[in-house]
Amino acid sequence: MALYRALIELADDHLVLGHRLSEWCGHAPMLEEDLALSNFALDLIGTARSLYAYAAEVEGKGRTEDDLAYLRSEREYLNCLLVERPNGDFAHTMLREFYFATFMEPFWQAALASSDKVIAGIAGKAMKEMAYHLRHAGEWIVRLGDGTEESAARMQAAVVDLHPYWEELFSGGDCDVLPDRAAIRPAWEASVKAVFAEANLDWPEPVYGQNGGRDGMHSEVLGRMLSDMQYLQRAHPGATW
Amino acid sequence: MALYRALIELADDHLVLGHRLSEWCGHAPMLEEDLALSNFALDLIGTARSLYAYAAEVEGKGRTEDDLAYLRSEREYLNCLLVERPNGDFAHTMLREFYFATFMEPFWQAALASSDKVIAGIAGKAMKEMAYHLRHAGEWIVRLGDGTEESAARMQAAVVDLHPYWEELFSGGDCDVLPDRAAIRPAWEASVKAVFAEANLDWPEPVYGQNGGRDGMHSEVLGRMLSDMQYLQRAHPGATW
Amino acid sequence: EEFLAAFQARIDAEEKIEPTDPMPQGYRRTLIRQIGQHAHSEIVGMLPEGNWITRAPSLKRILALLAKVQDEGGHGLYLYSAAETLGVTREQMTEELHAGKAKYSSIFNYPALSWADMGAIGWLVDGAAIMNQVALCRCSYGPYARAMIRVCAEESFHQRQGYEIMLTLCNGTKEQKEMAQDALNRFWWPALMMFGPHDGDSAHSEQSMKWKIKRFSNDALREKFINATVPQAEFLGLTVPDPDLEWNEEKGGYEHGDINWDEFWRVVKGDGVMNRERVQMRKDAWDNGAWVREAALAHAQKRAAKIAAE
Amino acid sequence: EEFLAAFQARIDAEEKIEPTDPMPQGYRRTLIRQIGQHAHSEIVGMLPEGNWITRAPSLKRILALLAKVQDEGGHGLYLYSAAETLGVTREQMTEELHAGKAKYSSIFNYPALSWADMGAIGWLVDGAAIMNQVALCRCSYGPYARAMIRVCAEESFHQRQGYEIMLTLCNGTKEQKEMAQDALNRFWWPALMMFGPHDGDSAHSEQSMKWKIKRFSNDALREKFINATVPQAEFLGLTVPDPDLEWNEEKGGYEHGDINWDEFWRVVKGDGVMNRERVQMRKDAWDNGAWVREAALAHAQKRAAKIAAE
Repeated sequence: MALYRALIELADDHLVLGHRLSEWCGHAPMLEEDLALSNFALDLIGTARSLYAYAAEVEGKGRTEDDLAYLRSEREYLNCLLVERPNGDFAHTMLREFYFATFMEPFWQAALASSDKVIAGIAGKAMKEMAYHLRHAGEWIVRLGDGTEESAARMQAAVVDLHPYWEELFSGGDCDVLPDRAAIRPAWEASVKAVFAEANLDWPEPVYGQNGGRDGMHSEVLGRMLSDMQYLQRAHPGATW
Repeated sequence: MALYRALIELADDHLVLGHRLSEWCGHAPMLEEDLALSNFALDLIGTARSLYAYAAEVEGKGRTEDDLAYLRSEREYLNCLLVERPNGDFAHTMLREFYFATFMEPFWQAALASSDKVIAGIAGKAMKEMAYHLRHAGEWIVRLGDGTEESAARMQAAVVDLHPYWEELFSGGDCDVLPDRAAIRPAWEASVKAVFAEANLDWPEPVYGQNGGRDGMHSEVLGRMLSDMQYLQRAHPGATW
Repeated sequence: EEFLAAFQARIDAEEKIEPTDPMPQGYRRTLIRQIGQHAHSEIVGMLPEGNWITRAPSLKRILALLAKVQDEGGHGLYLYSAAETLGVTREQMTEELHAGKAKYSSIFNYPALSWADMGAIGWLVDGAAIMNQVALCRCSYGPYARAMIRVCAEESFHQRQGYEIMLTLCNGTKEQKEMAQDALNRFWWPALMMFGPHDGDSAHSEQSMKWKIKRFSNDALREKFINATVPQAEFLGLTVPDPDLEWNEEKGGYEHGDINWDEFWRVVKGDGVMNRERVQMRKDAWDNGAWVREAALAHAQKRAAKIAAE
Repeated sequence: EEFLAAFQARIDAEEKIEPTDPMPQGYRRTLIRQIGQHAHSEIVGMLPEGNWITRAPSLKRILALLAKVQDEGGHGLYLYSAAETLGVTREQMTEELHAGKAKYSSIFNYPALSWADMGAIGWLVDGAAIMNQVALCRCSYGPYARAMIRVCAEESFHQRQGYEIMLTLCNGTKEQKEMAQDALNRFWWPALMMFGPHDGDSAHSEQSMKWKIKRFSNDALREKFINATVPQAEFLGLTVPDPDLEWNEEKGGYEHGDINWDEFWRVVKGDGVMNRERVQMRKDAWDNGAWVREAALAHAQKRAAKIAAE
């Protein structure tokens, strides 16, 4: 079950983050970003779907991808806390995406070599998507960090607000056929700091890293997200959509 | 079924408005208003409960008050659109309450004389509560309308924003044992305009009155409110809480 | 006079008018208004469906709906670009939308109240839009016609997707089928109104037909839509909410009941259930995003200055 | 010196100290800090439960929860008033809370993740609070003691209500019972931490005991709580998440396992899951309400001026 658990962690990360991004739909600062943010959401939820489908197969109890997404409670969701953070302003959203993609891109890169062919297959597609997210979000970090006084202040505020949440990316269930998450950390820190330097952003002093997501211990925002997302499935048990 | 329907309309008005007010909990401009707003919510949801209980009895199909509140869909909710309007700022919330209470207070007053003893009983309690809501909200209308420049502007903006929604208060199912809603309109307009005069607020030009609530045709905000409210009941069908 | 005649001759010869070609002021104005409205409709049209993305009932449906709404944003982009070839900026058009001066399709002032509306909007609203848009693929203004060709291909995919949602609901539980019927009840008449007033009452129609901005009359397109859609409703096992709907053997098409034009004009003029909220949402998005757009501009300038200095 | 001795004599004689009585600076400061913290705890404590009011699963539960949260607001009011008798304003105390200078009970930095938490918070958190508060009813400072008497009556009602929620869940479906066990698992240790550090590590304890601001030691109250609560958990059929918990026949009470004081201090210092959000929410409410408070003041002044002019 180590593989099942690791797949669920990853799938939940992708679904929750994709859901957050989809909340932007129609509300972005410019039309181009409406398209980019829905693109991000599409990629993430698409990957989540593949991961849930594979998790369901690995579990072997006849559950479907939708059962896993729609019929687990908040306490059964294993996403890290970073991805459930509210959208905040555009700076917060882009930073959250940047942190996530800076982790996932090398993760999938490494997963290409997995002995598990399904995982290698998912990785091939996801890696390219994450490289795009990383580039697009990274460009915004620089633009906003080195834009106007207001945008620099907002970008730096986002950095401070999300500082307790990035460490948890490197935690989670080990399993043979998936890359070691902790091993990615040095490269992650180096990449992030390089972009911060370009963006004139300060890397804050260390703080206590919030975690608990991998044990289903979330903050209060996830429950509301799930009640929204799962409502129809819950209101019509067993229906096909 | 005219009585059942009329009771549901009233119950939905009270529950939805009470739910909106309960969203303020812990977020009011001062502690005293946190208490006042939860008081309003308590009164309204309390009355809703009595009305649902009686509606369930009148219907005679063995449904309970909670079945009526938690297991009807958005399209089955018959509240007027005014009560589902989002809280907006404190001026919007107080004006919505003021409009509602200025209608309900004389309504319950008239219902005291109902030949239906259950209704007369509900009216006796509700009338006093509404008189308090009316007074408290009315005082805020005056305070904000005749306070600072900012508060006057916000209060007037609330008046404009809610202008399409008050007329629907006077619509809804007729039935023998409940007061005629339309008959209350002249007194309502006179009371509201008197308070507006004291508050230096302008009564806007007539606009097309939005309605449809009594036919279950709502705006998009009610669905989200219900998915939040009903989630647990929907997720655990048949459980007792 | 001479110029107008020469222009009309080009139109009559089915030549495409291109951005740098001379054109009458009225032609330009009409197109700017129409393409702008069309672009705004795509953008505002993202909102009712956007309202259900986070509540879509399966992963597959989330993805399909997201992709659809994204396509609408893309259509908005092509269309703003087409309008810009006529000498108006996207910013100007956006401001007119926010000021309530520019219109958009009235259908988006109706609320999306249930999941079935995602079906009905795709099936009926996109279906009606396609009728108009297919005709516009042959519009005399080149950039508009070309934008429409791209749009049409995607729209017909959306329409099938919407119909498939309806089909799934109609094959589902009793509640699901009721949801589907209810959505049809609410969207049928507004969809018919999408074609605009009857030909006799349509303000700009005649000149637009002459200029081949418009190629079919409102009523003709509406009938075509009805004839295509009624059998689809029957296949779903749903009832079209028009007691006067009747097959007319002679003309080989349906006769429909009276359209409530009071409602149509009321909603056009701003008094639909959702008009205020739709415009407010767009305005809020724009205003809340101002600092982002300013930062992007400031950064680009800094960058250009740096490159110039090197 | 003489004054301090005389003051201590009054305390020892169980006389109540009243606002206008002379009192040592340290006594005043300690009380201001403690009553302020206590008031803030009531106010911040509204938030985790407020998070579930709109999702409470029956009308009866909505009403009970609303009433409970309202009571907490009321307690906050009494307590701020009691603190104000010592020469500090509610505004000052509020600003200290928002600046992160004033503390509040750490328990409210844990999230309320399920409906069962509404049970666990009432049962355990209010239960632990009562242990402290009953003792405070005999506190040497009159206004605080009297506020506590009012508070205690309501708190014990809340505690019973919370227990009743747990009981309903434990008699319910398998999922409901799991929800209850999970809530107990998450709130047990934080509830034990509510009594503060072990007696040996408690900074202000000794002087507070002497001044009869505090009447029982942290550990004594904690044990009393455990002894009262463990049988209640057994009655519910739930397992207290402490493998080292053991009945000690000799002392007639339970021995408990080690408390994670690192976690305690971390959360006290601001690094619990919800610290940032709790304070931010209070700050936002305060800031967003500034215009309302200003308007109320401006209106009152206008009114007073009008009356004076008449």
